[in-house]
Amino acid sequence: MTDQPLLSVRDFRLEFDTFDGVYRAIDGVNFDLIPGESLGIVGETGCGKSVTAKSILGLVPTPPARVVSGQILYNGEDLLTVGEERLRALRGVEIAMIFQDPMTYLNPVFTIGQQLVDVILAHQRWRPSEQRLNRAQARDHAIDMLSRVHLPNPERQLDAYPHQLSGGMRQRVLIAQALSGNPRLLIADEPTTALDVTIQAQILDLIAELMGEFDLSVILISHDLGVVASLCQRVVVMYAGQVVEDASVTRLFSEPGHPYTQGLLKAVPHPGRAASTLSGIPGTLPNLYDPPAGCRFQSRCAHAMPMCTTVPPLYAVADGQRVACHLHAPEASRAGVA
Amino acid sequence: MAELTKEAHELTVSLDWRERHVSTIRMLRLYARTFARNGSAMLGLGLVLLFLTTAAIGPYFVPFPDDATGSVHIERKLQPPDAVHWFGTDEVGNDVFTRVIVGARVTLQIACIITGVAMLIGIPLGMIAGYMGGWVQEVIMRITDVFLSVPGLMLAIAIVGALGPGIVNAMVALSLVWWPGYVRLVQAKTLSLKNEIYVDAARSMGAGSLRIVFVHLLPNCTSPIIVKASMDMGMAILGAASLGFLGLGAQPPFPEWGAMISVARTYLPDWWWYSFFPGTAIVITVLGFNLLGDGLRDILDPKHRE
Amino acid sequence: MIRFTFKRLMLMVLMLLGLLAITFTISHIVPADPAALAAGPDANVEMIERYRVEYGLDRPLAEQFLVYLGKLLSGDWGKSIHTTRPVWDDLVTYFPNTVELVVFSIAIAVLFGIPLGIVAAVNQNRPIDHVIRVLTVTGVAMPMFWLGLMAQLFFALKLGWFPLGGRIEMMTDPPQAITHLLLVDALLNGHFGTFVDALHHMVLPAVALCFPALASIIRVNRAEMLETLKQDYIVNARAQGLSTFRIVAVYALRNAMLPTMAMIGLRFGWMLGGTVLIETVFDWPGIGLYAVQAAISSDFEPIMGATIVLGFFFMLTNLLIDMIYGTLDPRVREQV
Amino acid sequence: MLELRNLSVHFDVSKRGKGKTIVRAVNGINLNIGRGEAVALVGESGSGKSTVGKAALRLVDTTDGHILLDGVDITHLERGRQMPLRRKAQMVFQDPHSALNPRMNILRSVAEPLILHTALRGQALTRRVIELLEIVGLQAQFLYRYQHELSGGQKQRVCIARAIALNPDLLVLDEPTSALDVSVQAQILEFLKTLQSDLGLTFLFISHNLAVVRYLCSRVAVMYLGRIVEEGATETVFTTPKHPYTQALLSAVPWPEATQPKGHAPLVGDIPSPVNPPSGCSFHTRCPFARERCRAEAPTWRALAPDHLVACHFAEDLAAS
Amino acid sequence: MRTEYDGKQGVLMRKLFKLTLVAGVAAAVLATVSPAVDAFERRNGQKIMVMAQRQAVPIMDPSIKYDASIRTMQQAMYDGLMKYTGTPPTVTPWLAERFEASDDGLTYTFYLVKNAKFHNGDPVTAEAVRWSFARTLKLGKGPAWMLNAFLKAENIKAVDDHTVSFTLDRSFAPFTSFLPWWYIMNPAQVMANEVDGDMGQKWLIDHEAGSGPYKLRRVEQGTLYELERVQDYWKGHKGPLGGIIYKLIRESSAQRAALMKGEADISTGLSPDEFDQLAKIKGMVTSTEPALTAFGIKFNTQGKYTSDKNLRKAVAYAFDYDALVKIYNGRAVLQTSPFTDSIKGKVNVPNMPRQDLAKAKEYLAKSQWPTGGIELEYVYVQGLEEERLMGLVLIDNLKDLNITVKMVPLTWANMVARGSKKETSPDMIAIFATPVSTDPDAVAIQYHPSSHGAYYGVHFYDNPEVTKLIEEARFTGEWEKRAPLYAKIQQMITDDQPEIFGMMRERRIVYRDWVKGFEYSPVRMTEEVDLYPMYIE
Repeated sequence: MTDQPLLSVRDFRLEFDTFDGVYRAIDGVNFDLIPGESLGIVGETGCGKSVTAKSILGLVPTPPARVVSGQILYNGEDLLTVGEERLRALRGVEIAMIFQDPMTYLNPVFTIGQQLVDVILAHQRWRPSEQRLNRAQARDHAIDMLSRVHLPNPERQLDAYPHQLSGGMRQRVLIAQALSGNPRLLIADEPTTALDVTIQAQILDLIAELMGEFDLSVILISHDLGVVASLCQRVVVMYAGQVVEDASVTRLFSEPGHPYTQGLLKAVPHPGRAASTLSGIPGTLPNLYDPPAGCRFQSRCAHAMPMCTTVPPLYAVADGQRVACHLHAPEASRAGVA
Repeated sequence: MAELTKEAHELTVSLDWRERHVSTIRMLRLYARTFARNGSAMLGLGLVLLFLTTAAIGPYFVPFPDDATGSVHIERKLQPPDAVHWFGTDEVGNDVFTRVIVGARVTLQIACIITGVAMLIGIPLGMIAGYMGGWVQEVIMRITDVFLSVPGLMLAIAIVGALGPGIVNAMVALSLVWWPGYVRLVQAKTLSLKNEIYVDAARSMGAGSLRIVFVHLLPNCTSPIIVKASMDMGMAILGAASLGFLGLGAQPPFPEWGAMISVARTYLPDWWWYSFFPGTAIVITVLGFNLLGDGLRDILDPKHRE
Repeated sequence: MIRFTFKRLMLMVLMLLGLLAITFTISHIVPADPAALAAGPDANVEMIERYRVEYGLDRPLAEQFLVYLGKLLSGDWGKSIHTTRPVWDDLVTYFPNTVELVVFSIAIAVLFGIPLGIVAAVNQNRPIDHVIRVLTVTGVAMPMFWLGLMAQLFFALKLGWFPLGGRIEMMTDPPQAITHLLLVDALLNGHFGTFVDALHHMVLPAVALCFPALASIIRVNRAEMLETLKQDYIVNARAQGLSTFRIVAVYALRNAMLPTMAMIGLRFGWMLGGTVLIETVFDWPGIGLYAVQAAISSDFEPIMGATIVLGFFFMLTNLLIDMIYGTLDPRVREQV
Repeated sequence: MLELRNLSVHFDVSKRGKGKTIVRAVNGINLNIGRGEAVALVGESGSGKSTVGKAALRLVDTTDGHILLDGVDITHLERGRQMPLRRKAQMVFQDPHSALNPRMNILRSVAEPLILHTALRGQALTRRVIELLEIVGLQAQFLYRYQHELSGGQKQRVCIARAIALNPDLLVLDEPTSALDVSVQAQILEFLKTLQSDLGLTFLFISHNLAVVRYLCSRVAVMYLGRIVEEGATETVFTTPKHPYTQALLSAVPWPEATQPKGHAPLVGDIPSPVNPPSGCSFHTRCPFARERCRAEAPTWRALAPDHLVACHFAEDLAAS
Repeated sequence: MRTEYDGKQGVLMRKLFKLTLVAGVAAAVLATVSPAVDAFERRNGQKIMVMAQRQAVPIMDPSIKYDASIRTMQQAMYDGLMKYTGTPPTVTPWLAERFEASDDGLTYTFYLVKNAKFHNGDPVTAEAVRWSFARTLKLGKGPAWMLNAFLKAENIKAVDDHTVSFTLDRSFAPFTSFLPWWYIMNPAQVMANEVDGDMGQKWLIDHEAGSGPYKLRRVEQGTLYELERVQDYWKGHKGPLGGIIYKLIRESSAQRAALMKGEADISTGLSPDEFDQLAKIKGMVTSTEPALTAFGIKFNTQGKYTSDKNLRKAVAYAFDYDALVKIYNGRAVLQTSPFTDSIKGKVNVPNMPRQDLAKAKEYLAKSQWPTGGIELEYVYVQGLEEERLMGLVLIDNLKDLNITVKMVPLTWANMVARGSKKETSPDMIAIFATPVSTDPDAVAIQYHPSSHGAYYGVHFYDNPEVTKLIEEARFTGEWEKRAPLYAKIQQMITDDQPEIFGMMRERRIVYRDWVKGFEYSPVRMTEEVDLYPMYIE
C-alpha cells in the first residue's frame, strides 16, 4: 500500500441550473482515497454526498448540472475532463458503483441474468481480444459472481426478474454486477438504506468480505453514522455541499472537531445505551440558491463568530484529522481576523 | 403554553386576503412562469384566447350577420375571396367569413357541452368506482369497458343513426361515448389516491366516505381532469366536425364548421375557399386546445415537468 | 399465458354481450318504422305488415333481442332491411378490406412512430425535436377527413401519384378469395401486379388514417423515453459501463414501450373509428363505409353486425396488445 | 387504556381464479397498554407492526380477537359509531409529507378534526389551530402555507398538532421519525417526550429503529411475522434479550461509535413471506438455535419474569448459554 | 434539457435515421409506380364504358327492388315485355312483338318474339313470362304494387310457347304503361339456385338470369359491377362496346375528377354547379333533357299546422319560385299545373301561386296563426344538394312571415318511413316524384287517398270531391271524356294547395364525347341511364 491516493477530489464545485436559479450543490469538496482504504462519507439529506459520488463516474446529467471547478483525479487522470468514451472504459472495469434502492436500480423488465451478462459483455470491449469472454462464458462468470455474493441457487436466479427477489438479494445482485468487471474502487451510495437492519448487517459484512477478496478500495456513502462506523476506516463529514471534517473513525467519534459533527453525534440515539437526552441541531439547512458567505454552518452554530463569514479551510488538527472550522484555526490567525 | 399569544392573535385578524393566499399566489406565479417559458403552450393559449374572443364578440362585428342564420343571395354565390367577402361566399351567396366567425361560438358551445356532459357523468362514476371498490367498481368499470370496447366514432355514428342526424343528437351521441374516458381516468386516479396516507389520516380523524371523496380526493384529481378536459375540447370539436362531415351532425344553415365542410367538400377543388377556411378554423382551434392541454400537463403534472 | 388468454376470451364474450345489448337498445329507439322502411316507398299497409312479421318486428324488444342472439349463434346475422342482403355476406365482403387498411396503417404508425419518438427524445430541444413535435401536434389537431381530402386533392388529383380512391384498379379482376384479404390473396395466387396495385391504392388512405396515431405514438414514445432515461436503472446501466446505444435501444426502449403499447391500443380504436371517415373520402369498400350507410338508413342488423365485428376485432387486438405487454413486462405476466 | 386480545388481521389479496392468497399480517397477538405508558412495537418490514397500529384505530378490519379501548370493545364498531373512538385515539403517520393533503393549507389540515368533531368555526377555529401550532412549536405564519413549502420536521409537527387537536388519550405513532434526518429526528423525539409527559398521553410507538425506541419508550414488544416474540420493560429487553430474534436484531444495529457491539452474528436469509409463514415457530428458518421442536410446535407465550414475556421454547437455555 | 447521451448519440442517430430513410424510400418508390391512364378502358381488345355513379346497386333481383341505379343495371340485363323509349316517351313493345286488348279492357294477350333467349341459351318462353310475373306478385315486393290490386297470378296464362295472356280483375286503362317495370327471368336458372324455398331470392341478389343485351361479369359489392356484352343478343347491338363497368364513386368531387381524368366515361347525379363546370370542358357532352319528374314541397294536410289551408297558401305565396330556377343555374322550368309537362292532358292552371308577399301575409292573417311565430319542419333527402338549398330558400322566405324552418335531412328510406303515417309525416317534405307512366292517372292517383303513406302521398291530401273525380277518370275509357275531368282535377288540387308546386328540372348527364348512342326518355328515373343503345366510338 502506497500513500499515493487512488482517487483524489480537489476543490470540486458543481452547480445546477434550475428554474429557480443556480443551485450551488457542491462548493469545494476535497478528499483523498488511499488504495485499500474504506472511506465513509456522511451527511444529512442535501449535503451533496451522492452528487459527489455520482460525479466521480460522470453520472450527473449535464445540464442541468455544471462543473464549476476542481478535479477528480483517478490514478492521476482527471475524470472531469476525460470525456464520455474514456469514462465508459473506466465504469465497472476500474470504478464500480452500487446504489441505494436495489429495486429501482435494476431494470424491471429484464432478468437478472440478462442484465448481468450484458454488463459482463460490455466490459469485454476493453479487454485484450484473446481474453474476451463469449456469451456462454459471460453467463458462467455471472453465475460465479452470484455465488461469490452468496446468492443461493445462483443458476436459477439468473432467470428471475428483479421483483421476484427480496431486497437483500437484489442488493447482492447489484454488488455482483458491480464487481463483475473486477474493479479497483467500489462506490457504495447508501447501499443499505432501503434494507432492514438484519439484512443491512448481512450486506455490510458482504462488502467487508469482498474488499479483501477483490482487493477493493471502497467509498461508502451513508447518512447513518453507525453504518459508516461499522465498515470504514476514515470518515468525511459533509454539510451543505462542503466537507466539514475528515478524520479516522476512532478520532471522529472520540474527538469530533466540527460543531456540526458534534451536534450530529449528540442527535443520534444510541441503541446500546440507556436513554439520557438527545439534542437536535436547531435551525435548517441554508438556502443553497443563495448560500451565506463563508462557513455554511454558521447560522446553526453555537460557536459562530465574525470570522465565520470567511470560508474555513480544512485545518489539520491531529492524527490525520482535518476540520473546516475556524475554531481550529491557529490562535494567531484567529486573533488576526477578529 | 396553551394561551394564545397576543401577536399571533393579531396576526390572524390582520392578515388580508393577499397574505392568506400568499402560497396560492406564489404557486400560480410559478405556474405562470413555467407556462410563459413554454413557447408552444403560449401559442396554444394565444390560439385558444383568439378563439374565445372570437366566440364572445365576433358575432357582433361580422359584416353580414344575417348570413349566419341562413339567408339566400344566389346572385353572389361562390365568389372567391375579395375585399368584401374575405373568405369568399358559399353556394347560396352567404359570406364564409361571417359564418366561420359565428361558427366559433357554435363550436365553443358544442365542445363545452360535450366535455361538460361527459365530465358530469364520468367524474362521479369514476370517483364512486375508485373509492367504493368491490362489486360497485366491477359493475361501473365493466359497463365502461363495454363502451370502450367499440371505437367511439363508430358508436356515435350508430347512436346518431338511431336518433337521426342533427346537432343536438350528435352532441348526445358524442357525450354518450365520451364519458367512459373520464371514468377510467378518475377511477385510476382515485384508486391510487385512496391509498395515500392523508386519506388514511382523514379516516382516522373520522371523516366519512362522502367527505373523503369530495373534500380530500376530488381536489387532488383536478389536475389530470383539467388537462384531459382541455385536450378533449379539441377532440370534441373534431368529433362533432367528423359527424358533421358525414352529414350526421349539425345541419345547415347552422354555421358549424364540420357541417360547412360537409357541404363544401362537394365544391372542391374549384371553390376551395368554401371548405378551406372552416377547415383551417378547426385545425387552428384544435391545435390551440391541444397545445394548451400539453402546456397545462407540463405545469400540473410533475411527472412530465422537465 | 394460455390460461390468461382463455380468461380474456371469456371476458370478451361477456363484453360482446354487453355491447350487443347496448347497440341493440340504441338501434331500436329509431324514430322511423323499420318495417315501413323495408317495404319500400310504394308499399301499402298490408305489405308493411308482411315485413313486420317477416323480420319479427312485431314482438317485444327483449324477445327480439333473444331471438337475435339465438340467430347470431346459429350463424344467421340477419339481413339488411335496406338492401335485403344477408349481413354476414356483406361483412365478409367489406370487413377484410378494413382489416387490411387498418393493419397497414397501424404498421406505418408504429414503424415510423417509435424511431421518430426515440430520435426526438434523444435530441430533446434540438431542431429535429422541434420539427417532430410540430408534426405531432398538427397531426393530432388535423381532422382526419380533412387531411384525407387534402391528400386526395394534392397527391391524387394534382400530382396524380396515387389513385383517387378504391381498392384496386377497376379493370383488375380480384384474385380468387382464399382469405378475403386482397393483399394476401394476391400473393397466394401469385398475382404480384395486383398486389402492388392494391398496395398502391392503399398508400393515401393508410397515411391519412395513420397520421393522428403516428403523432400520438411519437408523442408518447418520446415522453416515455425521456421519463425512462431518467430512471435509476438507466443510471445503473451507465454506471456499469453499458454503451449508450444499448441503453437507449434496448434497456430504455423496452420500458418505454409499455405505455407506448397502451397508446397503440387506444389509437387502434380511434383508427377503427376513423376508417369511417377515410373510407368515405377514399371510397374504400370497407366496413366503416358500410356501417355509415347502414346507420344513415337506420338499417339495424348491419349496424349491429358491423359493431359486433368491429368490437370483436378491437377486443382481439387489445388482447394481442395485452399479450405483448405480458411478454415485455414480467410483472404483468404474473399478475394474471 | 388499550388492550389487544388475540388480535389477528388477515388480508385477502387473492386474484380471481388463482386460489386464495391470504396475507397473515397479524397473527393472534396480545398487548396491554396502560394509561400514560409509552409502548413500542418494533420489528422489521413485513412484521405486521403497522397493521397492529391501524387495527387498534379500526382503520383495518380485524379477522379475529378483540380490541378494547378504555375497557370498551371496539372491535366491531360500525362506521357511524366510531366518532367517540376518533376523539380518544389519533394517529401520526410515517411520512408527514404524504400524510398532509397537498391541496389543503396547514390551517385546513389541522382544522379537519376540529371541523369533524366540534362546532368551532371561523375565527374561533383559526385561533384554536394557532394554539395547536404553538404547542408543537410552529408560528402562526405557517397557517396559510401548503405542505410542500414546509421542511420535513415542520410537517411532522403539523401532523402531531392535528393528532392532538381533539385532546386524545392515545396516540398511535407509526414510525414518526424514520423519514427525517437525524438532527431533526432528535428534535421531534425530544418534543414527543415532553408532549407525552405534559399531556399525560398514552403512546403506541411503532418503529424499526431500536435506538429511537430505547430513547422514547418504557416498554417494548418485538414483532416477527405477525407475532409478538418478546415483550417487556425496555431496559430489560435491551440488556437481557431472551428471544434469539431480539438478540439478533439488537446485535445487527451498528453503533454510532468506533467500537461495534460484540457477538455480531448476522441472521442468514430473508424474512419469510407472511402469505406462507413457516410452521411451528415462525422464526425457526433463520434461528441459529432452531431445533426439531421449533419446526413442529409453535412456542407458547409465557412470562420469564413478571414484566418480561417471550415466545420461545428454549428461552431459558439460551439465556443461560 | 440536453440529455447526457451526447457521447454515442451520433451513432444512434445515424442508425435510426438509416431505418427511417429506408422506409421512406420504399414508400416513395411505391408512390411513383403509378399506372398510366388511358382514354378508355379495354378488355380483350374491346372497349369498356365506365360509369362513375354515387349510388350502389345492392340488389339486382327484378322482383324485389327498383330504383335509378338498380334499374340501370336491370334494364341492361333483363328484357321486359315493353320498354319506354324516346321523348315524349312511348311504350314500345320489346319482348312482346305486339299485344291485343279485349274490348272490355280485361284481357291482354301478348305475342312474344321468337328469337329471344336467355343468357344461358334457353329460349324466352311464355311460361317464363308467366313465371316471372307470378314470382314478383307472390313475393309482393318491388313493382308488385303496380298491378297486385287487379291482377292475380293465376290469371296469367301461357297460351302457347310464345303467347301469354293476362286477365285483369277490372279494366285498367294504363295497364301496359306499367309493364316496362316488370322484367322476365329464366325460371329454370333461378329455381336451380333456390335455397329454402326462397324462389332464388338469395341467388338473384348478385346474379342474373335475364335475356338482356348485357350479362353480369362480376360484382364487387360496394366497389363496382361489371357487365359483359351478350354477343348474340336477340335484338342486336347498336355499336361496338365490350362491356360496361358501373363504378361507385361516392364523392361528387372524385366523380367529377374521374370524368375529367378519363377514368370514367359517363356520370349522373352531379350538382348544377359541378355540372356547369364540367360542361365547359372540351370533350364533355351534356344531356339536359326536361324530365317527367316534378319537384314539390309537400305539406302534411293533416298535420298540426299545415292542415290549415290558409297557412299553406301563405307559405306557397311567400316562396321564391325564381330561386328554384336559379339553384339549377336556369336548368329548370316552373310547374304550371300539378301535372308535369309531358303528362297527357296537362293544362296550364291559372293563378298558380308565385311569390307575392302581400298575398302571403293576407293568407297568414286568415290562418290560425295570423302573426306566425311557429316552426315548421322541412324534411329532405340527405345529400341532395338542391333540396338542401331549397330549404335555405324556404328559411329565408318564411322569415318575413315570422315562421322559422327546421331543416331535417333524412335518408330517402327514412324520409319515406316518416311520411308513411299522417301522425309522423312532417310539415313539409321535398319530393321529386317521377310518375311511372305518362298517363295522367299516374299523377292524379298521387292525390287519391289510396296513395296515403306512399312517398308521393305524404301530403295525406283527402278531398272527397277530387277523389271521386280521379276514380271516375281512371276507369273511363275514352280520352275525350277523361281530358276535361283531368283539367278539373288539376284546378281543384291547385286550389287546395297540398304542396308548393315547384318545377321540372332538366336531367344532368355528362359523358365523354367518344360515348355515342345516348338515348333519353323522360319517364325513366332521375339518374337512370338506358345502357342498351350506347357504345364507344
